[in-house]
Amino acid sequence: MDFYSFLIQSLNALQYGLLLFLVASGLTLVFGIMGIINLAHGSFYMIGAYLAFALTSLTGNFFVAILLGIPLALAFGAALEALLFAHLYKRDHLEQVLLTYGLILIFEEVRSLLLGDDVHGIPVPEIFAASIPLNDTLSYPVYRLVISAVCIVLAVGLYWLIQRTRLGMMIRAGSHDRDMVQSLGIDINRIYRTVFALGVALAALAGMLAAPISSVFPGMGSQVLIISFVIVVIGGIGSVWGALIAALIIGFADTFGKVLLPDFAGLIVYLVMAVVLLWRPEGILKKG
Amino acid sequence: MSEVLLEAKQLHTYYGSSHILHGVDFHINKGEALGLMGRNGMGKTTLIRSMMGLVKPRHGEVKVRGDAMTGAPTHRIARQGIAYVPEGRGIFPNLSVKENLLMAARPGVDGQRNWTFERVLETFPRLGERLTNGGGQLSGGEQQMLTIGRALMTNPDLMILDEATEGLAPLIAREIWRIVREIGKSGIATVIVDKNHAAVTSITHRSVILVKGQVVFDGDSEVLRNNQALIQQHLGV
Amino acid sequence: MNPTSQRLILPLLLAALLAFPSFGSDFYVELVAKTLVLAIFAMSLDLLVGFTGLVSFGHAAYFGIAAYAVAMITPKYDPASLWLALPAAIIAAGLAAFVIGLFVLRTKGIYFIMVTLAFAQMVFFLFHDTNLGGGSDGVNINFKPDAAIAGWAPFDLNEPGQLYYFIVAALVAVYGVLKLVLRSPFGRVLIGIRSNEHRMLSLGYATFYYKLAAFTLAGALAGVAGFLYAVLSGFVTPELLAWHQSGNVLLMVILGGMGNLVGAIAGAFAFTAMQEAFGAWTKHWQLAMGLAIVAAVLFLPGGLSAIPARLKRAMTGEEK
Amino acid sequence: QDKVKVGLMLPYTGTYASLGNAITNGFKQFVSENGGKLGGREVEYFVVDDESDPAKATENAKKLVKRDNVDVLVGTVHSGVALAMSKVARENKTLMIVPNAGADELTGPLCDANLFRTSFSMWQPSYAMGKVMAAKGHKKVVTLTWKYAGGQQAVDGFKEAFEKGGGKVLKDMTLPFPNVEFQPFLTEIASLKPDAVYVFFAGGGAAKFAKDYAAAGLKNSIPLYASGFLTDGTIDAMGEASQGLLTTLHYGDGLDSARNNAFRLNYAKSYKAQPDVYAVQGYDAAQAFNVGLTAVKGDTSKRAELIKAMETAKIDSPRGPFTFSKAHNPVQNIYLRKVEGRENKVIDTPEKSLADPARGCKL
Amino acid sequence: MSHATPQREALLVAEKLTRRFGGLTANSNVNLTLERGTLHALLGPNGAGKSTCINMLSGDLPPSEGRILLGGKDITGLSNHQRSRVGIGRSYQRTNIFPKFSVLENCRLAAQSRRQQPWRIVKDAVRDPDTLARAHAAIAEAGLAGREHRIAGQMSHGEQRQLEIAMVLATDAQVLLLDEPLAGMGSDESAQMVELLKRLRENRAILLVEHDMDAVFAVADTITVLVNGQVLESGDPDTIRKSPAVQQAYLGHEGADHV
Ligand SMILES: Nc1ncnc2c1ncn2[C@@H]1O[C@H](COP(=O)(O)OP(=O)(O)OP(=O)(O)O)[C@@H](O)[C@H]1O
Ligand SMILES: Nc1ncnc2c1ncn2[C@@H]1O[C@H](COP(=O)(O)OP(=O)(O)OP(=O)(O)O)[C@@H](O)[C@H]1O
Ligand SMILES: [Mg+2]
Ligand SMILES: [Mg+2]
Repeated sequence: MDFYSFLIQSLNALQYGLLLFLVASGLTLVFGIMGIINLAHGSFYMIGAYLAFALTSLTGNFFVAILLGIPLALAFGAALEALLFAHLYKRDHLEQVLLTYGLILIFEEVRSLLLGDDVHGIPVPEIFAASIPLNDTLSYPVYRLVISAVCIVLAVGLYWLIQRTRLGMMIRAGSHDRDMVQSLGIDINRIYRTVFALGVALAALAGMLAAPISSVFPGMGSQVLIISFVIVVIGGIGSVWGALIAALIIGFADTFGKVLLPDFAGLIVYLVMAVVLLWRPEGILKKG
Repeated sequence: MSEVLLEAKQLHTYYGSSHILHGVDFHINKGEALGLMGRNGMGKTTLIRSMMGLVKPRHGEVKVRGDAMTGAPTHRIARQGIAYVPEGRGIFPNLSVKENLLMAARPGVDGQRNWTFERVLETFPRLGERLTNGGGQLSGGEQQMLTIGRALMTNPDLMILDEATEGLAPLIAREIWRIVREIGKSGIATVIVDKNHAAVTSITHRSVILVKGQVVFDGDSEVLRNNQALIQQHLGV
Repeated sequence: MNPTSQRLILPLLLAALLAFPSFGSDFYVELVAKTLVLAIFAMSLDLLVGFTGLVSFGHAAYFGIAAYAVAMITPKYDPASLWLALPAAIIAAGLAAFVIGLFVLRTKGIYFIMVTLAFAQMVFFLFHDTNLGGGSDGVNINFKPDAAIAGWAPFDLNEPGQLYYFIVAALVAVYGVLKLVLRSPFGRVLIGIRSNEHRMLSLGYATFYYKLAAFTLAGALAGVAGFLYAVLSGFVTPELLAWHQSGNVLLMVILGGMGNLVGAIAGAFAFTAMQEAFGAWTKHWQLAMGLAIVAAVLFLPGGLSAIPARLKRAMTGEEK
Repeated sequence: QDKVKVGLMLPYTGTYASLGNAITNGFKQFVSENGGKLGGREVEYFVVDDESDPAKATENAKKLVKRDNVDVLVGTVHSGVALAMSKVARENKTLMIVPNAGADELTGPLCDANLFRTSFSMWQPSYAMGKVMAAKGHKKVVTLTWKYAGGQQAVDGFKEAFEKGGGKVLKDMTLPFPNVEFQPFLTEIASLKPDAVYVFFAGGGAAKFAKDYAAAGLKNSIPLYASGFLTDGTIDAMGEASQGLLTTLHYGDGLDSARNNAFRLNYAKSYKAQPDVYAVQGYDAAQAFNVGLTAVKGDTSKRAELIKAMETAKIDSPRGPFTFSKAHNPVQNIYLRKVEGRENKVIDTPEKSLADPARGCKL
Repeated sequence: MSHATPQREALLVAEKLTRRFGGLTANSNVNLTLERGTLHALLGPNGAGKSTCINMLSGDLPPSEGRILLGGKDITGLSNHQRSRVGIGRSYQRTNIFPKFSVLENCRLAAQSRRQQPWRIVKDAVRDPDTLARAHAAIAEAGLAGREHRIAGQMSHGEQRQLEIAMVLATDAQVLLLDEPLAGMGSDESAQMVELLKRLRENRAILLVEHDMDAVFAVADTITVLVNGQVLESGDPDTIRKSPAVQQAYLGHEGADHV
């Protein structure tokens, strides 16, 4: 690999890593902080993408679709929490696994009933449709850069929310001892509802933003599910920076794995995870 | 002065099928210091948890400032100016000392902000030295200070201290008693559960003794302190 | 379930299983056989999840490795000997669990869940992306293993009826082994580890070795299931080791109620029954199944095995 | 006479759900055009969702074969599932018709008297594409596909013809199925600077690939060719990126024949949707079975005659008439199509009546 | 307070134990000798490093420096379960039990750890008379007789503290490291516990961390006072009680009563 293509591949890896972080960001909240093992996270991503598709076809404008989609996703998340998850906090964590597995099935089928099983696309919004030429044959889509920028903003925002705000402290406290938080006069239920809704909205937002480049198709949720978990765990559960670093590591491992060791490309991500966790059994950055 | 802050009437509480509280009547007035005593397993903690809404009593009534709040969510009860320092501490190990304190900060019911972060650190200088440590990394006694400090951050009108001096060095324990007394003087009511009867009876106005989920004594602490037979019988010394 | 009612119900269930082939059609006999295989698989996982507190999200790896062992040991145009293939499959699975266990048991909690997943995925891709076992298309096992010992065949696995009873026998054997293990001092230690591993350490138990032994045993028992599955279906694909498979068996265990062997069996039955019933009923069976699962979680805390206790409570009129 | 039992084992959930539905629709359309009957008998359907999961394939197939005792097993989309199904069918001597799965083996080493395919073999469209690209004068080509049997076979077929035509493959690239992060490969392509690129992708991944290819600026500098699945059912999702793409397949939307026009009209009426190649394959599965069944007057016990009739039949498909090869794979035209608007317009027929070589088949 | 002992054999010796947590030195150069037949109390303000010291002796924490000898043998490298097997038992300051098990099972597991036979999987664990007897004895000694079948997690705080002690007893350790065993216990139970400690020390070496001074002065043969991780003073109870340094750092002024 010559230096120039190495450089471009690194750029690809960086960008892919950031995209993965975008998908995993909602999971950092819901799984990493609240401790809910949410297998339906991928479905929220899928729902976001389909929302973007449905709303874009309805309104004709991608940005309007996002502006409408976010409150919808928030409301959806809050409703789910109130109806289902709120009843499970005191139960064994594994029962959440069962619940969210059921939800995956429901969401996929409902999607199929409402919107069919076709593959759809959303055009990249006009103003970001350009590409930046890199060499004589290759150019780099501006929209991908926009997504990267959003990722970085999100990472900073999440870090700030979790580590620097009182809300973040309450969430973390609640994941450890709900009764105690309540005894301090804090309505943990409302906080959890908010945070869960936020997590759903983040996943959906990731789906919406990714829709123009990844297209919208059945099963897109399950593709990102496992990798999101991998990222949150490698990074160290509860750590936003950890997740970001992990996403970048996976981005690089995957990108260069595909090019250099195509026969083992599928294995590499998991090899990386195993190695990282054996080296640091609590992830790259521990809690905190 | 004799406005009732927190009141329980004929409380019956069960854990599953075991009947723990058998019709307990209990109240605490504004500004009052009250000792709640009894041997291990007599139901002191259960009474407190029932009043805080952490367990649902099967019969009976809980009133806060005269309003019925039986079975109300804990945070609503706490928001009426009641701070609870549970036995076994309940610090958040995944939060730093500073975060443990800050997350609880809240003005009191009347909007008073007597207890600030700075004042808590003044009261417990040891905590100031360990601000960035995780709560789980503190020594046992430091954790105890942290929970008390955290409760004070909510600027309560009533502090419930369940075994607050457990694991504290004599000097610090004395310091805690001093603070409790001071808290009392500043108008905050206190319910104190502690095995050190001498200390409890000497700083409280009133004492309540529970035996097997029933109130067997409710009266002046002075009286109790001077009645060694009663202490012997119900608390065993 | 309390011990006395179990003592009553279990023989009844076993009798029902034994009698079933006389009533059910071929197809259902085979379906029940498959479910029993999954039940063995689920019980082996329950040893880890329900009793030792080790939530493995990669248990399908050992199931699949055993299945592949059968496929590889079976010559293309001849049957393999049962007495070679069965131990080989169990040992392959147990050995894989032992080696993987050496690594994964260094982590805890959610990290453990994910590292077991990682190793299982590696095994999956090993079979999926290389030509080790026919790649992504899988391999056919053209002949079921031959039970003959020196020319004398006690039974014939090609006979669906006999294969069925062979599987029932395996189920009983695995159940028996697990029961023995769980009531032995060794089993008590596992249960203690689930409750409070740190205290077990300070009481003087080298918990790592206990966990490793449990992990290996669970892998080997999953190997029994994998072996039976391969024999029953005659077709082995990498999908057998995919994370969905690990997920499904975990769901069976949770649905049945963790830490209860009969629960694991019930979970396997409930899971296949739902798939069958809803699949036959509507094209949108996954919707029905999803709703059923959500309802089960909300209204059946503790899973299926908690039902008897709940019934009893309801009858004696006691509230929680 | 009893109803004839048709077992449909197709994906109704998951990534391939829309394909399964289209095949089902096509099949049922023929039956209703035929007066609701096949071979003069009423039809009863037995439907199983195979979820495109090979691990469940054997059991699902047994459900239809053993539980429901179907007279014909129709399925499926996923090649791995179809291979497992064919094993069950062979063991139980059940007639089976494959309405999509293109795995070469089905009409190669695993061919069987009872097994017919009304779709294609992987080899067919890709072989034709190899010829087309060689003819266009491309000398150096890079291939890219998912690493699974289907993709591999497509690339092999392509190479066979392309190298025969004097071309050279610079590099074969694969990525794990169903991974859709193509960026590193696009970079690799840009640095290799081939004359053209040949790919095999389908479904959601196909749409994303075409979009990424265009967005990377490669579409204008290095022409992209593919097997027709790239642009079947995905044109909408690709948007602008689809325009002008050249693919080869045994069907094209704009195939202008009376037969096809009638078929499309009917389909649109019944299902309020445009038919695609999958619908055609399902339709032809019903047609082929009808031919056999009619020949024996609905008496399925005369299996040998039924098969004989199918083997010698000329199926009047919307794609143009085809016959079955010795190995029971369609001998059919392969069209070169170009995406224009929302259609795969047929612009040429590079292979007329192309038969799969059926390597390894002993029929 | 001193009492006659047949042999004063040094069982556990800690030499220059040091433990650092980042910038904090929780123990520095702590020397301790635990003799069979004596009870050695370790006192100090909160955060002085007493639990840290116990953690190093029990193997829960590796020391940064220093070594630990048991009966003359260096055991610094042994992990916590290995130390338990060679006869060092400990209780925890924060209750550390099996909350879902019965009191009996808690103690039975502790007793079983002395006779681990993991390979004998056909044996029924609860039918081992030896182990059972030891468990019952420990329960009785800790004052929990009659409550064998209570679920540990459903007992009151004080009862759980008693169970904590019962479990150490069931392991039949030669060296007992007790981290605030009296905390949370009522006066009755405390008094019983003091009696128990007196009995236990007959043929064992005990290290006791405790803030209950009445109890400490009632049973301790030797006292070491730790402040900021360093040994401030060490000696017999009378010397310690009278030491101005100790009074200032830890005890406060005697006679200030309890308040
Ligand atoms: N979660 C629970 N489930 C079942 N029983 C419980 C539970 N918690 C406490 N109990 C029982 O209720 C009784 C009263 O317990 P409680 O904790 O109120 O006692 P206490 O007076 O606070 O004792 P202590 O001084 O030891 O803290 C005890 O017998 C105890 O075993
Ligand atoms: N894991 C840790 N990481 C960082 N600091 C720690 C850790 N464990 C203990 N410390 C600190 O070391 C000091 C000594 O703690 P230790 O628990 O030994 O005190 P102690 O003497 O037992 O006090 P107490 O009487 O309050 O239980 C404390 O300041 C504590 O905050
Ligand atoms: Mg209590
Ligand atoms: Mg301590």
